[in-house]
Amino acid sequence: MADKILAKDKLGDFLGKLQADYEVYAPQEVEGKPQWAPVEESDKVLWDFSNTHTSPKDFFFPQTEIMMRFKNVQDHENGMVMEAEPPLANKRLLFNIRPCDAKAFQVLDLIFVQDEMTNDLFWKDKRDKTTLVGLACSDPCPSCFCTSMNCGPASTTGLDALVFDLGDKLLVRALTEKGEAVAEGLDDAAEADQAAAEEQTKAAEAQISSSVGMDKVNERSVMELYEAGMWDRVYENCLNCGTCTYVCPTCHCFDIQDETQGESGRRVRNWDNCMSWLFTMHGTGHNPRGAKKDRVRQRFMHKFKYIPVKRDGEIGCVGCGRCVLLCPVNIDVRRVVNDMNA
Amino acid sequence: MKSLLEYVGIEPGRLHFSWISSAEATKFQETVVEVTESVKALGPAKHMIKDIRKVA
Amino acid sequence: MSDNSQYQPRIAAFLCNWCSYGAADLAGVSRLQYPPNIHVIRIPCTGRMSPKFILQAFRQGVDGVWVSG
Amino acid sequence: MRNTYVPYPVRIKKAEVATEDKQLKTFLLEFINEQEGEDFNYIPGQFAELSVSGYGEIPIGIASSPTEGNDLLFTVNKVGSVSTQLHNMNEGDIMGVRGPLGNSYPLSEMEGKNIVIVAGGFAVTTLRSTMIWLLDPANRSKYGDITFIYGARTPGLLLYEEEWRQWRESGQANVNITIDREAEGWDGLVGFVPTVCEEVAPKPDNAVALICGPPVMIRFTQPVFDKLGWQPEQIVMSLENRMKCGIGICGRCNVGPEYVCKDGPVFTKAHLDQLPKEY
Amino acid sequence: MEAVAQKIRETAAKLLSEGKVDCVIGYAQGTVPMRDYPYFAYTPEEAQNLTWSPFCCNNLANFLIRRPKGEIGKVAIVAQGCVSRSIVGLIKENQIAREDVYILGVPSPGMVDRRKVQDRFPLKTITEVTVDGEDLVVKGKDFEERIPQKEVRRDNCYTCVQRNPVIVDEMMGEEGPSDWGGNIDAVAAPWEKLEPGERWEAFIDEVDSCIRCYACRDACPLCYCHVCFVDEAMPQWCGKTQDEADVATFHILRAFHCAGRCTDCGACESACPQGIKVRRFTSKIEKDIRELYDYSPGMDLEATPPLSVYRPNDPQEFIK
Repeated sequence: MADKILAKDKLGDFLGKLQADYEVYAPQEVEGKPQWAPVEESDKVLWDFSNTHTSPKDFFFPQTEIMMRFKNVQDHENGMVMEAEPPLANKRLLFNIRPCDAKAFQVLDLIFVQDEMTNDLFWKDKRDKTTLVGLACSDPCPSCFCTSMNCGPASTTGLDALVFDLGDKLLVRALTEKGEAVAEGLDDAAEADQAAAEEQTKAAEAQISSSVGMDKVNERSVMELYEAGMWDRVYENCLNCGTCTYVCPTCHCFDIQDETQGESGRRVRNWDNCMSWLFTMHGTGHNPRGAKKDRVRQRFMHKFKYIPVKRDGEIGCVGCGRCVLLCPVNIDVRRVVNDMNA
Repeated sequence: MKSLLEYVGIEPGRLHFSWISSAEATKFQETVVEVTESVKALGPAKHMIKDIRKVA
Repeated sequence: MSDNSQYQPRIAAFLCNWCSYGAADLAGVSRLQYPPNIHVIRIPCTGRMSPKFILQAFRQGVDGVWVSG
Repeated sequence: MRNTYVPYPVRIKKAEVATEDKQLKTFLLEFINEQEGEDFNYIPGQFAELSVSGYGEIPIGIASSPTEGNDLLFTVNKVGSVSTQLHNMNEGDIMGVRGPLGNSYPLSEMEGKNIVIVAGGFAVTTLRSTMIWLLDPANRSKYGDITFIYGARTPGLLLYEEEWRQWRESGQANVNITIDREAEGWDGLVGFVPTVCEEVAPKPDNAVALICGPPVMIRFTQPVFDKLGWQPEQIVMSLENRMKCGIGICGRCNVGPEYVCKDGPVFTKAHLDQLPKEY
Repeated sequence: MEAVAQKIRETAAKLLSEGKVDCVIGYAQGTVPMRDYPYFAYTPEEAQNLTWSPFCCNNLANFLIRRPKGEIGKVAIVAQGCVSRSIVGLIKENQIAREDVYILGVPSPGMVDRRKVQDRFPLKTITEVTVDGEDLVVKGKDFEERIPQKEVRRDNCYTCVQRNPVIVDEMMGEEGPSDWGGNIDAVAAPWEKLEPGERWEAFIDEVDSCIRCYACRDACPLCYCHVCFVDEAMPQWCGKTQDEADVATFHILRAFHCAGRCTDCGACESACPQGIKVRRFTSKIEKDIRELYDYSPGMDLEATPPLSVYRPNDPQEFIK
C-alpha cells in the first residue's frame, strides 16, 4: 500500500470530508490535559502531546454501559421483555490515537471475542464501526516502555492507518481497507518523506529510555512466579484503589448490575477492578484473593503471565506508562516486572 | 447533613428535621402541613434522582 | 405537572417509633386533617437515622425528606 | 448473531424446598420458546447463569441431565440478593437462563473406566446430572462400575433422595449415602465423607473419581485417595468462584491463567496442582 | 531539608538495629518526578532509602491501619503535623495503640502540588524536578525553569494550622513556626459564595470527571471501614454506574463520613488521578464543625469528638 501525503494546512478539509461519514474524535486540550473529544475545529487537534490523560478504551468499553433493558409485562407472551441495547448508530473515527493504545485494542479483541459463546457483541459492534488512525510517536516520554512490550512508537498493530507528523505535512500510511478508505484521494508520498518517517521512528525508538525484561518471566512457570518472594514487598504501599486499572488501556474487568425503577429496569456493566476486596468475594464469605498481596499480584500476573500463557505470548500491557504516572503511591510497573524477571 | 446538601445545591426546603412528642398530635399535623407547603413551593426535585431511563 | 397548583410533592417521612409516629397515631385518632403527601417510614428511634437513608430517598425520586424524633 | 449476554426466558415449572433447613430450593425450569430449549445443548458438569431481572445473575450448576428432556433443574442455596429473590419466586413466574457455560466432566474420556463419584452437601447437583446421564440405558454400557458416595450433615439435608434410592435398588451403581451424626430414623451410614471413602476404598485401577464438595471435605478426602494409590490425573474436581459474565471476560473467577467460568469449572487434580490456590 | 532526611535515616537505622521497632514507615524517592512514595524499611540498610522532601504527599497514618493484625509489631512512622493529627484521631478511635507507634516528628515544609507545577507547562513532559533551597528546578526536554515552592504548594498546605506534629517521640529537626498564616475559614467551602441555584452545577462540574477509582477513599487514613458503603450490596446505597446521582452520592456520603475527623491532610486530593478538588466537600464539613462546636480534629488526645457525645447545649437550630 502506497504512503500518501497530506499538507497540514489541508487538514481541515480532510477531516471535514471524513466527518460526512464518521463521528471524528481526536486528542485535544481539555482542562489543561490532552484528552479525547469530538473534533469541532481542526486546529484544536493536538500534534505535540505525549499521550491522552486516560486511555481511549471507553470508546469501545464505556465505564458504564447498558447491556439490556427489561420490563415485566404480564400480557407479553414471554411474561417479560428483555432487550439488548441497540448497536452503535454511526461510524466513528479516532484520529491521532497513539499506536500503544491501538495495540491494546488488538489484545482486548483476543479476550472479548474468542468463540461463539465468548463473543461480546457490545465490544465487537463498536470495534467494527470504528476506524483507528494512529499518530506515530516522535517524542516518547520517560515513563513509556512500549518497545519492551511488543509495541513501539510506530507500531501498526490494531491500526487502520498510521500518520507521521513531518512538520508541515503528514505522511498517511493506510494499513487496512478501512484505512484505505480514509486515505483515498490523497497524493502519493515522495521517497524523501518516507525516509523522514523512518528516520523519525528510529529516533523515537532510541529515545525510549526505559526498558523492562520479560525473558525470565516467559521462561518461568506460573507457580514459580506466583510464589516469588518479591510480592511480599510490592504490595506494601498499595492503597488498593483502582487508579491503575481504570487508566490502563488493557484492563477490562467489569461488574454487572441490575437497576430497577418500578416495573422496568436495566442491566448495566461497569468497570470493576481486581484491586477491590469485593471483586472476588464469595457469597459464603470466603474470598480467594482476600489479602492485599493476592490482589496486587493478580494484576501483574494477569498482564505479564496469565495473558501470555493463554494468548500465544501476547502481553497484557502495551507500555503506555499511564499507571506509572498516576499511581498515588508510585508502584512502578517497570520496577515490578523487572523484579519478576530478576 | 442538611448543611452539606445545601452546600452542593439541594434546596434547603427539601430536608426537614423536627422533634415531636407522642402527645403532640397538633404539632404533628402542623408540621406535616408546613413540610408539605415548603416542598410544594419548591416544585419537583431535579437533582440526585437516579433515572435509569437516561442513556448513561 | 402542567399546572403547578396541581403539583403534589412526594415526601419521605422518617418518624421515630416512640415520638412522632405516636404523634401521627394520635393525630389519626383525633381525626386531625393533614396533607396526604407524606409517606411514613417508621424507624425504631431517630438514632437509627442515617444520611444514607436521606440520600437513598432523594435518589429514588422523592421531592422532600422529613426526619422527626 | 445472538447476543450471549441476553438470557433465554424460562418459566418456573416446579419449585420446592429441598431441605429441612429451607436453605435449598429446587427449581425446574421450562423454556418459553421451545426451539431455544432444543438448542440448549449441555453436558453434565456445565453451569448456567440464572437471571432474575432487577436483581442480577448467579452461576448455578445444572442438576438435570440432557437425557431428561429440555427442562432444566437447579438447586439453589439462599445466600445473596439474587438467590433470596429466587427463593421468593413461585411456580409460573418468569425468569432467565443464560448458558450453557463452562466445560464439563470428561464423559467421553471416562468411557470404559470405573467411576467413583464423591459429593458433599449441595455440591451434589452437577453430580446428580452425571449420575442420571451415566445410568441412562444409552450410556450405562460404556462405563465400568459406578460408585456413588454422598454425604450431608443430617438426613433432612440430603438432596434427591428418591433418585439415589432408586439407583441403589436398580443395582446399577454402588450407592453409599452417609450423614455426619446419628439421627433418629436413619439406618444408613454415619460418618464424614472421607471416612466413608476410606471404608468403601475405591480402587484406582482404570478409574476416574469426580469429587465435588465443600473445601473441608475436599481437604480430608484428598489424603484418603492418595493413600489408596490414586494419581492426580485420575481425580476430577469442580470449582466455584465469584462470577459475573460467565464467558471468560470479566476477570474475577480466574485461578491463575484459567478462568473457572470458561476453562473450568471442571479441572483435574493434576492441573490444579499447577495453579495458585485462589479458589 | 536534606539534614532532616539524614536525621530520619540515622534514627531509623538506629531504631531498627536496636530492635526497638520492626519497621520504619517513611518516604523514598519515586521513579517519576514529584512523586515520593511510602516506603517500609525493615533493616538498617533499607533505612538508607528513606528520604524527606516537599513531594511527600501521602498520609502515612493510612498504613498503620490497613494491614492484618499481628502482621507487623511496633512501627516507627515519619509524621508531620497533619499525619500526627491523623494518628491522634486513629488512637482516639481505638484503631491503634499509642505505645505501638514511635513517632519521628518532622516540621512540614509544605508539600508541592505536582498538578500546579504541571499546569505551568501545559502538555509538556517534565523529566526532572529538584529542590534547590526555596525553589524547584523543573526540567523538561527543551526547557529548564525555577519556580518558587511557595507558588505551587498544595491548597491545604497554605492554610495549615499545625505544621509541627501534635504528638512526637523524637523530633527530626527544629520545630518550625506552627502555621503558614493562611486562614482556612476564608477559603474553606468555596461554593458557599455561590447562589444556591448555581451550587449543584458547580458540584456536578467538579465531580463529572470522577472515574470512581476510590483513590481518595483509599488514600484517606479515616476511611478504614472494612466494607465501605459503596461496596454494600444489601441494600445497595450507592449505584456503581457513572450516573450523576451515583457519583454525587459517593462524594456526599464519603465527605459526610469524615465529619469531625478530617485533618485536612490533602492526601485525597493528591491521590486523585483526575485532579478533583475533593477537599471542597470535606472543608465545608470541617468548617461547620469548627463553627458549631469549636473543634478541630486530631489536635488533642484528650478532647472528645463533638459528634460522639451529646451535650444539652449542642446547636440544634436546624430542628423545628
